[in-house]
Amino acid sequence: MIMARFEGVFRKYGTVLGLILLVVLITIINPRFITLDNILNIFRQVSINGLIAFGMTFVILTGGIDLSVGAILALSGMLLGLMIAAGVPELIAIPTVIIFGALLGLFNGIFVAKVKLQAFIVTLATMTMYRGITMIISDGIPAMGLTSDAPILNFFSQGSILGLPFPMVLLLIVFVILMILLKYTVFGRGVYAIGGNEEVARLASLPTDRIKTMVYVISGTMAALAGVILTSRLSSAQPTAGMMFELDAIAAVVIGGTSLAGGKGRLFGTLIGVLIIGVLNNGLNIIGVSAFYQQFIKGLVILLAVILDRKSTR
Amino acid sequence: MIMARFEGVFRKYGTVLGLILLVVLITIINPRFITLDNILNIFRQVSINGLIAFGMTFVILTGGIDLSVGAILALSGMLLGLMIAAGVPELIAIPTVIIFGALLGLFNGIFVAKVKLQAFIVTLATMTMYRGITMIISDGIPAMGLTSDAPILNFFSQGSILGLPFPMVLLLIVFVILMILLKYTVFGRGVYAIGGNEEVARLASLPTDRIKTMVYVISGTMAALAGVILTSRLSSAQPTAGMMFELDAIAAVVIGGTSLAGGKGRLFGTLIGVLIIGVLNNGLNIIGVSAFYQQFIKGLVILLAVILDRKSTR
Amino acid sequence: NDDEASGADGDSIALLMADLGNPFFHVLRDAVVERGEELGYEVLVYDGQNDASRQPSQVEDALQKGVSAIIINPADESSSANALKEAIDKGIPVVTVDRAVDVDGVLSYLVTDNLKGGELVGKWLEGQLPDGGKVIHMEGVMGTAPQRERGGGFLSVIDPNENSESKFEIIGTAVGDFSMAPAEAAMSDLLARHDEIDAVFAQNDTMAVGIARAIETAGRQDEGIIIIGFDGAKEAYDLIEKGEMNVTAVQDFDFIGSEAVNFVDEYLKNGTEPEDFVLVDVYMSDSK
Amino acid sequence: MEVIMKGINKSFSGVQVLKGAGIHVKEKEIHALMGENGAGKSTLMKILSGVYTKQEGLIEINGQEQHFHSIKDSENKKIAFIHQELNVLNEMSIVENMFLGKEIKKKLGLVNNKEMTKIAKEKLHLLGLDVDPTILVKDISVGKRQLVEIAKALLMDAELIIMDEPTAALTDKEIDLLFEIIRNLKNKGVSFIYISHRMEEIFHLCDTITVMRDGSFVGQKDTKDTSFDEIVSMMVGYSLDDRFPRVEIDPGNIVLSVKDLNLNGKFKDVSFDVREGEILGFSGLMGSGRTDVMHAIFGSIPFDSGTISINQKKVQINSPIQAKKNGIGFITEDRKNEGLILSFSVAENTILPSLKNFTEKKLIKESKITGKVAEYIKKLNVRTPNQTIETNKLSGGNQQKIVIAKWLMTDPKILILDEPTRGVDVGAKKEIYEIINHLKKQGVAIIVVSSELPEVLGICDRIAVMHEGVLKKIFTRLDATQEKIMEYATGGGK
Ligand SMILES: Nc1ncnc2c1ncn2[C@@H]1O[C@H](COP(=O)(O)OP(=O)(O)OP(=O)(O)O)[C@@H](O)[C@H]1O
Ligand SMILES: Nc1ncnc2c1ncn2[C@@H]1O[C@H](COP(=O)(O)OP(=O)(O)OP(=O)(O)O)[C@@H](O)[C@H]1O
Ligand SMILES: [Mg+2]
Ligand SMILES: [Mg+2]
Repeated sequence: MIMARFEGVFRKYGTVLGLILLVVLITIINPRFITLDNILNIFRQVSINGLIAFGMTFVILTGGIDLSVGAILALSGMLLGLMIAAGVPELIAIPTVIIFGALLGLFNGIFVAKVKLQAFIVTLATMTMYRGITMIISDGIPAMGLTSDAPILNFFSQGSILGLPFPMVLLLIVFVILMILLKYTVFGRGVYAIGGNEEVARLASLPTDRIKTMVYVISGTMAALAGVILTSRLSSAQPTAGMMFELDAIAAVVIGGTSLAGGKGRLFGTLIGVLIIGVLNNGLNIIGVSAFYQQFIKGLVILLAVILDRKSTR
Repeated sequence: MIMARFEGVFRKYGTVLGLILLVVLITIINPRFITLDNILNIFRQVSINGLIAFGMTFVILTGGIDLSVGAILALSGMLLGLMIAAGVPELIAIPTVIIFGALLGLFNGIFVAKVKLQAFIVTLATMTMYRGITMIISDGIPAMGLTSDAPILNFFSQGSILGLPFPMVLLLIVFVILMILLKYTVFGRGVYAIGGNEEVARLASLPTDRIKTMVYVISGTMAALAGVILTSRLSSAQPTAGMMFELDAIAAVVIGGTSLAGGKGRLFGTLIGVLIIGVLNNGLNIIGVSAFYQQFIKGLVILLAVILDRKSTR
Repeated sequence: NDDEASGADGDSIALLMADLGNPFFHVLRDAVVERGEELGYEVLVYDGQNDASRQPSQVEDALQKGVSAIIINPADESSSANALKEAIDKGIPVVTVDRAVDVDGVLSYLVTDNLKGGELVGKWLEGQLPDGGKVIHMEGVMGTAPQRERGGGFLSVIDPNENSESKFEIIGTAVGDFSMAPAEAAMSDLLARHDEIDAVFAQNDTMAVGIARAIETAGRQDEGIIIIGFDGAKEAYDLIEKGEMNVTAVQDFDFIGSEAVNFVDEYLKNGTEPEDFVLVDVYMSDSK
Repeated sequence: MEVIMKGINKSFSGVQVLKGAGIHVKEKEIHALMGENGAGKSTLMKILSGVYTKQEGLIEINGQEQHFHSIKDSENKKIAFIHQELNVLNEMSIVENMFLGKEIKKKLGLVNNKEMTKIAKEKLHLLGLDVDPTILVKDISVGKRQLVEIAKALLMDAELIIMDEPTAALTDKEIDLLFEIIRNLKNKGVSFIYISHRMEEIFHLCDTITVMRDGSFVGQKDTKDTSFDEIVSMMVGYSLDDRFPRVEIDPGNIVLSVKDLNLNGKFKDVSFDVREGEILGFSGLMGSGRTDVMHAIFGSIPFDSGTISINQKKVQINSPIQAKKNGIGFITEDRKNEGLILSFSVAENTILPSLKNFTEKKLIKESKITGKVAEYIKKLNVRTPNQTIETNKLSGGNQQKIVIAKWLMTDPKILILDEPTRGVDVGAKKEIYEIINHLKKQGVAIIVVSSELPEVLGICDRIAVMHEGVLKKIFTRLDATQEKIMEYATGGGK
């Protein structure tokens, strides 16, 4: 009985097992891994990929993909940097760039939902365009030393609430909000339905175009929010920030058991996927694996995690 | 009548129109673009992306994707470099790395076809692994000056046949072979059938697993062949070669009208897609567009090309 | 010192490299590792893979691991500032090499003067071509400090827009991303566009090698196009020896690396504070 | 070919689907296999054709025991299988589809397109289909696609041909031709296993009938020695007295009024009214444009001109969202691609159009859903183990009921049902008619599009007949006969 229930949990959350295994293994090799300090450290580190991956989960659930998230992060981060550097009050600048991120997502969404182009190619193109715009507006020069006169921006990475780092708190709050949005709203059900079969969803009188547009808006918003945290963390806005972040986010979503075909998956899985990648990055550093081997091991663990997930959900 | 036939061609090959427009536009801005020298230069340059994109076309036609091509290129190029540097005769080294590329593709293929994991995540993981292996075997150090004692390797980029650069000749030969494979063999039919509906293909008693594995082998082989050309071209093997090449190849395939959902598309379209990207890269340099604007324009043109293709095939 | 199984909690130094994908930085890494091991330290090497956002995490991870000192080759001036501040607050000595970090309390920083290096290249070129000429500028990864500083220094001398006395003309600028293949491809395009080129400045040697190869492919190696690299990498000297390249602006990474370890060692053993700022000049060289 | 299957057992992930199933097909025989939806007919045939492997039991062909492990194994024994679902690739040409996996090769291993095209043309001609075999399958009608599948089987020189509901998408003319071909082949020694839910067809065509129920063999009868009623009661376990129940009520006011609806190339000047408590039937050949008209009314495809009025007021319907707001429900004909998200559960599918009704302060309440879905499962007598099972695990008839439940939950004033009983067994068909009648009594205006004449005549109050996009005639029930409807449907009449 208990065994069966146990099995049930793992069938449902195959990758939780993977995460536990990974944590145990790393802890055995170097027990310093499991200190409170380090755990908070990991959460602080994963918050950026986490936010992006949450947005990406919505997109992937509809059967789409968003390759432009890294570029949106860079562009909105740079905009934030330029605004702060130009003396715009941070209470204006921060919301502005988050809305700006939403607009960049809207642009993606319109091409996918209304013009009906393939998401992969739309966001590949906008990725290049957004990166180009970042370069143009910044002239390729990073904005530096941003947090010295911007306490709120600084709080985004350095602050803490009840002893927990603010990025971690933010990640968890966003997680809860998005989970409610996904599981308990008409919109969320629509996201799954579109991924399941768009035509069926349309004929069931769901506003499919609007929902499809919205998921890109969410993804863009999350990328911009991640951009704020990164800018805060680095105290600077880098024009080349966020390179390849899209791949880490997609990996987290897929490791978390969401199907790239859409319609099937959960946000909790993505959180686990994000943690697996975060633990892996941190753990390999803590163990002291040499840089070149880290890449190889990372790839291998991703492959194993997905195999594990597949075996358990069969 | 003539108008109608004209229209038919464009409906079938929507992007041909895009390519022509692009060429005309660039030529108007700077007529040096259209010199024989520069045209041969473009063909020499696109041969690398072209070969990879041809292999990618097979993968995408089955509904898969191969993100590891850039990494396979780097790894097989590095292996070639190390072998040549170690004094292995080039007539042994070159075929060896091409077979090696096929094996890396086979590894991808097995995980996709037999273990039945999603192609995106398999090749994302192997991309990381292959890049890690490249770093490990090379210690991150390029192999230099390879062609000085390797005339055959040198011929791969510097040679010419009947006045045409060898990479161009190779590209066209491979194009013809792969086109025959795709259009006139049972295997090629199977590739389309699997992309169209794998279940239907299975019920027609096609060896679907074998075909799916094979397309990754082809993709890996093409990437390795591209790796040989790049190594020859640079006369050196760079451990970080081929970064983001997968995106250029996928873009070429999609611009060429092949659907990422699989089952629909043609190799000729990919060739046009490759040329559009090549002409764009070269043209922007020839016109002298500033680097910051190049990225933006590239993204925009990709978007326009896909819209054009969609409008014409409606 | 609680000696753990990993042994890494003894006297270890974390070396954070910005990008080991760039082989030239291996010189710096090797210098630090070699000197460190001579002095009995374990050196843990981290690779930032050319991504500024990785380094703060690596600093945090190194602190978690309990290293005794940090030598960092920062990806830029500010990204790892917050993380390094934490280290400094914990009393761990931090030495930055090749680039400064905008944080108080750094033990020392040893830096190649990239701006001055760029100017030096410009001046060297003026010396070669007193009557000016047509110049191509191959830039590294846009937005990175070496790209801005080397380019800025170079242009301040050569670009007529910035230096009215310059007799040069910049006929083409392209981005080679500090790596060989894009530099080679962009150079091929520029060769197709320009019949007359007098000199090319590549912001690092890897790109210079690609440029030389593109010139060879175009069959224009006999036009006497001057190729200038930056770094002082082995491959540059090889080409210079063969007469396919002219000169490179050398950064003395051997010196910077071993000196950084010396500073840390002195501080840990005797509490000696070194000079807080060591500026290492670039020099032009055409032979190893 | 003589085939004996005996004591066949098969389970899927622990659920036993076949228990002691079997069939005995003799040489030169057309053998019907009958049973309710989900009885296991298709599964049994998939075992005979090597798609699945059996767990227990015996398969004998011409007296020899067989162990099929793959489709190739059964093909080698000259067994061809035309599956229930259309198995064609829309993006490939007819000839490519026909020869898929069986291409004729030249030397060098290249495919011989010329030869294949020639043969394809011949085989298609046999089926009365004179199209260019090199055109893409997506450019021919669904009925023709079915014929392509049949042509595929003819290619094999099969000695046993299994047909799983081959006529579901064919016109009467095509069906007649098909039957002629089947009889011809039979005379040449080919045996057939024929699965269909159309009782008339079975009695018209088949020599022998095997009935199965709940995965088991129930009995075998010679067609000439049995009756509709006997077979039906063997299938469902009880006798079904009236196949087409009807209720008579006086229709009320005009609810839906369509005037001069046009869509270039699809339909022309279509006008009709539907009243409260009235069932308007739509008859016609496949491809006569009925489905397109319904989609236009529902807003899921745009139309060129014309007006739609509801309760005498002109309305603008540009999307299914507006259609629903105007009280229209639409049960689409293609349950797999338009009706259900097959990977979703019964509950998730059922609530899709009425999601908003389950919210409180914008948040969905799970508890509300469970109760409501249970109510409809009971009301429509849906046979499902629970609400959370994926719909692709249900039989066709029960899937269809879920699609109906989905729209009933929105309380439509106007309900359009497009081929509501396609592929549904006799028992479930009757249940669906009863649901329709119940709605009629509640005053819903109902449109039933159907290609089965007995059904249209059995349940509708008036019958509209379409031909090539034109609404030719609207009969009242008393005027309508099969012959008259066919006359108009094929372009005759005045
Ligand atoms: N692959 C499968 N996995 C699980 N259950 C299955 C599978 N295939 C069929 N079943 C179940 O087996 C039972 C028999 O299905 P089958 O398709 O053989 O019925 P059928 O008699 O052909 O019905 P219909 O007349 O609706 O086509 C059904 O309950 C069905 O849900
Ligand atoms: N899924 C489909 N794909 C392509 N063409 C189709 C499809 N469904 C119908 N058609 C074609 O569209 C035309 C109009 O068909 P429509 O469905 O409106 O007619 P219908 O009278 O309802 O016939 P059916 O019962 O076949 O749907 C016909 O030529 C039909 O064959
Ligand atoms: Mg069936
Ligand atoms: Mg219809």
